[in-house]
Amino acid sequence: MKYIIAIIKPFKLEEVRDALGALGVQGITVTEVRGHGRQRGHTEFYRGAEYAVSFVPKVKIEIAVEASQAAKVVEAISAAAKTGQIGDGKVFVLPLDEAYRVRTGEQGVAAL
Amino acid sequence: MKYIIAIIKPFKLEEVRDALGALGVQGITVTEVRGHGRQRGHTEFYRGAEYAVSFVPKVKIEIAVEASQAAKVVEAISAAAKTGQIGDGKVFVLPLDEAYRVRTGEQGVAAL
Amino acid sequence: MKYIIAIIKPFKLEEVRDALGALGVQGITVTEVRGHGRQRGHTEFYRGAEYAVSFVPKVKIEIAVEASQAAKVVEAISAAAKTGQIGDGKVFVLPLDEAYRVRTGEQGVAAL
Amino acid sequence: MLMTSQASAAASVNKGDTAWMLVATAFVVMMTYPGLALFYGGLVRSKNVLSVLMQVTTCFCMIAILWVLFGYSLAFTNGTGAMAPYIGSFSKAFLSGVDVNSQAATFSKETYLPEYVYIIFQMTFACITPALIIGAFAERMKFSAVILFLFIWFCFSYLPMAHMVWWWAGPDAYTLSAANIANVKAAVGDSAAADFLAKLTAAGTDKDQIASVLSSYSDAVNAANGWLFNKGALDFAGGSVVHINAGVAGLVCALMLGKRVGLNKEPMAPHNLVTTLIGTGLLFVGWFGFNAGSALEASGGAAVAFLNTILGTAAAALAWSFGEAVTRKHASLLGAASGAVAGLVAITPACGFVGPMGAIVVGAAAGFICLMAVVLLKPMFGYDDALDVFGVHGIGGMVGSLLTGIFVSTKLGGQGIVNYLAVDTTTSLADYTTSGQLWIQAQDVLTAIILSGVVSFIACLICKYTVGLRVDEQSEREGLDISSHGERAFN
Amino acid sequence: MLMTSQASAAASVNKGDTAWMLVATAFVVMMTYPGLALFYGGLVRSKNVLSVLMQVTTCFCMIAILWVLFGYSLAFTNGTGAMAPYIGSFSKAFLSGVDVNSQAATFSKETYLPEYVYIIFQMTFACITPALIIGAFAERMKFSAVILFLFIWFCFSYLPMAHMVWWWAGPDAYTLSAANIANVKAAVGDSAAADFLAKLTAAGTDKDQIASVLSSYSDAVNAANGWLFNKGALDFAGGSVVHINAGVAGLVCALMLGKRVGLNKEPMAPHNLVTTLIGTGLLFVGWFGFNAGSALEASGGAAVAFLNTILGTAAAALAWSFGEAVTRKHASLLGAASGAVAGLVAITPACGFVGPMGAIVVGAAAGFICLMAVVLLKPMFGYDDALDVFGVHGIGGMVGSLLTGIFVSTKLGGQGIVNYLAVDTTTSLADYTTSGQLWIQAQDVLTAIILSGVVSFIACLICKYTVGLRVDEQSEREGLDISSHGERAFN
Amino acid sequence: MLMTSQASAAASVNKGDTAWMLVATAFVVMMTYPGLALFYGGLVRSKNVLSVLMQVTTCFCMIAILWVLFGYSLAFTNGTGAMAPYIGSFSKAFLSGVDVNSQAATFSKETYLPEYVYIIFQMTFACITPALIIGAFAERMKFSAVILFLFIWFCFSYLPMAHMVWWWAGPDAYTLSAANIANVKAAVGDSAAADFLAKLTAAGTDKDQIASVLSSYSDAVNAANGWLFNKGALDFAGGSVVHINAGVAGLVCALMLGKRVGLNKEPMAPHNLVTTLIGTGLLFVGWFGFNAGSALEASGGAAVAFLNTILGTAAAALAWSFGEAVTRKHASLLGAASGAVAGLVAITPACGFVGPMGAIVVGAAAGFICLMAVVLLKPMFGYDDALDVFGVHGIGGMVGSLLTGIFVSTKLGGQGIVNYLAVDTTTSLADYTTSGQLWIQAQDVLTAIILSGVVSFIACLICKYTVGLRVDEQSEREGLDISSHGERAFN
Ligand SMILES: Nc1ncnc2c1ncn2[C@@H]1O[C@H](COP(=O)(O)OP(=O)(O)O)[C@@H](O)[C@H]1O
Ligand SMILES: Nc1ncnc2c1ncn2[C@@H]1O[C@H](COP(=O)(O)OP(=O)(O)O)[C@@H](O)[C@H]1O
Ligand SMILES: Nc1ncnc2c1ncn2[C@@H]1O[C@H](COP(=O)(O)OP(=O)(O)O)[C@@H](O)[C@H]1O
Repeated sequence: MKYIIAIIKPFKLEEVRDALGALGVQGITVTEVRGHGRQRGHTEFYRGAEYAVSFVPKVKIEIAVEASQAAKVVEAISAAAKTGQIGDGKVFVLPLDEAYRVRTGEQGVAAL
Repeated sequence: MKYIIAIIKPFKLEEVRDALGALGVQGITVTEVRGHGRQRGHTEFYRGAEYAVSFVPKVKIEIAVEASQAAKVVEAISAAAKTGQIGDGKVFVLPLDEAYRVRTGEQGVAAL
Repeated sequence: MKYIIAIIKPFKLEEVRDALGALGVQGITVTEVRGHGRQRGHTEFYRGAEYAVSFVPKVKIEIAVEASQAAKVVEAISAAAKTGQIGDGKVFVLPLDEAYRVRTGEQGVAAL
Repeated sequence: MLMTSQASAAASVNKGDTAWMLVATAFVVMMTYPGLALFYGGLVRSKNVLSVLMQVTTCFCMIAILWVLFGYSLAFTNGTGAMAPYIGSFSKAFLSGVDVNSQAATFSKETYLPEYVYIIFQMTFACITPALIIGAFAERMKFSAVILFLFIWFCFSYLPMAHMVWWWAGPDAYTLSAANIANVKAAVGDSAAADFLAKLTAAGTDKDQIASVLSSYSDAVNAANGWLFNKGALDFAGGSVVHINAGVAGLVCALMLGKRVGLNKEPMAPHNLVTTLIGTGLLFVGWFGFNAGSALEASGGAAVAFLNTILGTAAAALAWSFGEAVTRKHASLLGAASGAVAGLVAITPACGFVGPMGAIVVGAAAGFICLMAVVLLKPMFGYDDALDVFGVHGIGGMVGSLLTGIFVSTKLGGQGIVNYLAVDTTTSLADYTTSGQLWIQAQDVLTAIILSGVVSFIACLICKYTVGLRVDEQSEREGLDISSHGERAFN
Repeated sequence: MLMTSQASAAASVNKGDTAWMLVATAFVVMMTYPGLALFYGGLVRSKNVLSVLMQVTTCFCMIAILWVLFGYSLAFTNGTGAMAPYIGSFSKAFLSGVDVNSQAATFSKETYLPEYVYIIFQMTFACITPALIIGAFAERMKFSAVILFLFIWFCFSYLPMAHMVWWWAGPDAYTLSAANIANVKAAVGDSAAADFLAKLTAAGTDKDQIASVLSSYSDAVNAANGWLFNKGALDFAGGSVVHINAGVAGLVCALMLGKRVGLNKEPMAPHNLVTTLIGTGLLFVGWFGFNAGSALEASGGAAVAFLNTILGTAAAALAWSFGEAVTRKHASLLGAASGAVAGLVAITPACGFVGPMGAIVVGAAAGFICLMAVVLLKPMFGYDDALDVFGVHGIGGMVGSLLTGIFVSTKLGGQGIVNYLAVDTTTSLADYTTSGQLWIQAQDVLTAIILSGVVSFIACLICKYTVGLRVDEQSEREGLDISSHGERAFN
Repeated sequence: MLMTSQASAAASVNKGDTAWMLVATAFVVMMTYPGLALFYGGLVRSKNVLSVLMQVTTCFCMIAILWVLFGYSLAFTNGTGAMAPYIGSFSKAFLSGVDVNSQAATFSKETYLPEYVYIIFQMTFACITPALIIGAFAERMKFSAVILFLFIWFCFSYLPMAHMVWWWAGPDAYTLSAANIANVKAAVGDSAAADFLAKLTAAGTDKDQIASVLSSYSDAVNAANGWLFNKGALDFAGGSVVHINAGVAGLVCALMLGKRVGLNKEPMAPHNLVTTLIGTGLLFVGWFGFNAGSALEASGGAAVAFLNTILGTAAAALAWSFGEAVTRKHASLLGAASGAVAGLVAITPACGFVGPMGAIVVGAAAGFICLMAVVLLKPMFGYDDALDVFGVHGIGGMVGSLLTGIFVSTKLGGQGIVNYLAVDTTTSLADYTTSGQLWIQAQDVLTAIILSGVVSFIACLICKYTVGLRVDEQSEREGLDISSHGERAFN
């Protein structure tokens, strides 16, 4: 099994979720994060103080999938999240040893 | 070592923490997340606009443990987080290569 | 490739980012989390109710790096995040199978 | 207050009074909305904040309408027969007979307000009182049950209490003379008026006979006054009518509803104390309208009520903070805010009667006692009065009502007691004794406790067996904002 | 209102009136700032909240300055020549000639306010009206375009509307007598004044001739009144001048700007409904100054306007909630708040004219109709009126303006219509018919729609071809707070 | 103001004045609470917001109590001996001798307020001034040190300043006549009063002798006036007493405490600018009570102060925004809000003295100069005045105080200067020169700077060596909400 972590632009979340839904992937966990990368932040000014804010709001998506599905999921995310502009984000694939569903106690692929 | 990621219902956090405490697991990192799965969200209505909100508030717990402890930890979380109703959540176990404690520079199992 | 997860004290974020910048690491994803460990929380009191709050605000940093760079990155984070006092945090290194850049479709190390 | 559409020639409306009372009314609106809504809203968990705001909003709107339909009439007109001391009549239902020239009496002879001013001022009291109860059953009661409960409670607990404590014929009604015929008629009816005047003429210059006529006339006027008003109960701006009344209702609701799911297991800390602070501030400011407005005139009397309101509040906030600092090592903002509200509550019945130093004592006492009530009583009896309506309003109201009976004494710097039931209302009551007045105050307090307790209990039962009292556990966990109102506060 | 620096001897200023109007002015300031700013601010997404607050702030400040430079003069002085019924003159530009002793007429004979009081009271109306429009183009308009648009719209839509509906010579101007010479001169000019007085003297005791002189004098006075005022249009506190005017401007802006990026694709739920509730509450409280202040006196008339404001609001909030409960199963807080504002809008033109029961009907109607407008009209025509300025203020204003024509009738409990254009302004108009008055109200409504529509359209075009209307997509996505103002609300 | 329990027969209290002053008082309460608390609260980091709110709350409560214990008496009674021009006496400590019939003088002859009204109005000034200082030492000072510092500063800097600038005998005191004996006695004492009256009688009709008696009588009355009042310093509502006084205290505290941990390293952006906006709005509205209330009457004079307050604020907000737009490319909301407060501060001493156009100039100047002070001064001298108390209140107060001396001139549209120290207080001062008045204003400013500087320095030292000034670094990092008050704002 694989654990896929994707960092995307916030306003692309709904499209990505729909794309994953189309693939039959239902389980997703979403976190609001801030990202630092090539995309530049902005400058903020509060009375006397000026701050260069280098972090940009992003959304992190986590999805545990069967290893065989991983490529398709990565592709679906990439396609849906793409605007072609800097800051579109990353998709990371990590190995996943085991998965459990709390409610039923199911294990492995059945738990996803 | 293993890196355990669990997604649970927010009101179960205290019980899960107590269960882990009982096992001697002290180190936990907690994030507020939103989840999408079998558990359905709800519909919100703001004047003219109606939104189907498909994400449900969840809590994500991350715990790095000795590989040998992993099973016990998973079990403790599962037991404590269980309500038997849809949306109880998942536990994922990932391989963990290395761990460091910043304060002391300790490494590996000693750092957990 | 490696996926590095570090839990640090919030006010150390800027210093850690600078340290990583100095190493040439640009891509970082940051999440606000709450941690439970040796560092004790505090007690809060709201009218009749007293709560022992055992979670402390922390910042989680995630960085995907080339395997060869991992050690340097861990060291840089450790050095920058250290205050020497309890609660300084942890650095975890996980294996990373694959990485993609959404905008360009680049893959592997090139995508980091 | 006596209302008379045909005020006597001598009656005059001062635009300064009218200006002040218009503003006082707006201030009391601000207390409820947004003041109280925010004070309560900040104290619940974020998933329930809109439900609290919505309950306050709906309560305010519903009561405002009911007030003009029949509420004002039942509270502030003469009742009929044996019920007269307890409730008014429907004679001004739909505000019939009231127009822009109608006048309402104040506490001063020949000083009137436009009746519409008095109607709106009292309306705001009627609106805030039921809204106070919402804090007790917050986070778990069905919205339909909230509406039904508040409707019943308003009709059967608020209106009678207001009538019993505040309704009287007004000072000019006590002047038996042909020139004052309009007021006399309004007070005792047309035929009795003619009768009394005839007797007075017949009495000629015989002092004893005159005294006897005047005394039987006073009795006739008093017959339709509120029961507790006639007893001499002192409640300047609503210690028993508003706060004890609401506080006891809150306690009964908390007991009938049971505890919130997860209480003492999950953290239930206030979701936003800044919101609560905004509410506290607006309550404080609005309360000047509530308390100093209850003087019904722009006068030195209003100013002393205002001053006492500041002092009572300040002393209570400091007392609560001090209590916390001693027992918990920290003085918290929530503590100071709670103390401020406790002080405002306690000074409410007292503000026009006590002196500044008395106000400081009343406030300090309320601060300490309410802190103890909140910290000790709730765990001891195990009820879940979510936002401490009983602990702050119920207990605070009792402290204030009883201490009013003590600190009204001119020996303690108080303003003394005016005998409103006499022909000459400028004299202060000769036979004041602290113990006597305390007993009168206690009767006032007990009446509120019993009436509100019984009405609340029955109203809860009615809700339980009709629309149901509580939402189901799943809805409570999800939060009432989404489950009952389909929206979230923060996005 | 007639302004006369040299008020006649009989004229008197009552400090009670002054006190009330000072407070009413402060209340209307509070409606805009922070009331409206918060009401709107809570409804946008968190990345745009500061931009809304900043637009309201800048609008308020700019208009306040423009008001003393020329706005007040153009709205509230006699104009010249054929334009007189439509716009005033620059005679009081820079408030020249006004000092602390200058007086402004009210609706009652020989009752005046310090002119500075009238200036600040009307200033607050001028400030809030353009600010209302901000809700329509929120989240996407360039800051420079906002400023330019509001500047143009204020000059060419607000000022003429205020003049046409509210400007008249004041009651004392209609008294043709030597004793009242100052007012007569102010109304018709020095030489005409002498002329009319001479004719009156010449008429001797001949009733017909006197009547003819008085009638031609009235005509002369009326010649400089606002066009719609002379028609008898009823707009107590600004149904057409304020709400329809702003609502139509909002609609035009929404159409000209186009939809927000992501509309109907991304969730655009209000970022903080507690903020919106605070705004609603402060709008509600402030509106008492707006509506009851428009009586210009601390009187029973102000009190009935106050009462009607509460009742209209309450009825509308309940109606909207009821509508939602029926159609969506949930009554939401945002619904109740929207209903409350719709009720406030609709009762604005009506509050001094209708009776309490009429106010409840006006409010309930506004609650239902505005709910339908917001839910049905917007999707039907596909414009993106972000915060429903047209749906609530435009439609609500129309409902209120038209229903005022019906419920003003004394048969329906209304206050009846006073004939201000006659010598004796205490008489009510004999020839009132519902259909006749409705037609007058309709003309008032149509005038506002056409004037504001045309001015807004042209103003948008001017902005488009000078500073540009919209920010670029990237800035809109990032949020106007950062892209236009360089700051974030929450850190 | 002269207080006289036994006011002369001619003295009259107008209920319109009373109504206005009651409301003005409530408004000033609202400025502090919740206004200032929110303004400051939104600007700190979220971990310190409750500490700021708690400091403001406790400050308000403590000073309110101190005010009735001795504060009012020390500020607003005649002092004794050589100290008389600098501080009052304890003669009204515990408000002894004041009752609901006591009266306080205004600026108009024979026009009085109930003394309780004057006490509460001035109380609110005393409460807000120390609270302003809190912004300077926010986020790092020990709670116990805050309380101790504010206590000392209130006693030794606020009370003398208020006495020196505002205390005088009132206009009626200058009328030497048997009919006015009560006022004469109150002003110069019983025996001197008899003496002067005897001399006046002795003078008969000899004009020179009369003039000489009157002049020596005036001198006797003036002897107990405040030092700066006698000089003719103009401070309508508290430029030096309130703002410079507080601003300088803030600067001293910032210097004594040192910088916050992490300053210029970690981001310290305001945690919630919407909260700050709410505070700004409530400050703005409340300030009308502060400024227009300082007229002490509901009059055209109050209205012009009100108007000037709006204009000064608007001009300053626009000026600050414009300055930011030019230097930083963005006009920010925080900038506009800061400008608004700077304008409010600067117009405070000026509002009753300048004309509308003068107000715009004063506001615009304050907007620009305070922006520069905040952006340039702080980095230049390196002190950490966390919320710019010195930059906005100190500098803004100086700008306003000095410009008042210029724009009071009738040649610049100002109201001119009244000679209150003469028998006929309706005459304006003949010998006004801009440079002369500027020098008087400068003395006023310098007095505030020196007095507050010295007192603050000593008070800080006392705190340092008793309870300690700062919390430890760990507590500061954790945030004062938890470390000092045991609670968190947001859950
Ligand atoms: N090596 C990395 N490790 C973790 N997160 C990363 C890494 N590189 C980029 N990110 C995340 O992806 C986001 C987008 O990256 P950025 O470099 O701005 O754009 P792009 O991927 O289009 O070049 C960043 O804001 C950050 O959150
Ligand atoms: N494959 C997955 N990858 C990541 N998170 C998941 C996955 N499946 C479920 N989750 C998380 O677990 C939560 C519970 O899952 P859900 O399907 O609603 O209930 P259940 O586990 O009881 O069937 C989801 O809200 C989501 O946060
Ligand atoms: N085993 C673990 N798994 C996940 N997170 C951990 C673990 N141990 C510690 N942490 C995180 O690291 C933070 C610091 O740990 P703590 O034990 O308080 O201090 P220290 O590392 O200095 O001993 C914790 O608050 C928690 O967020």
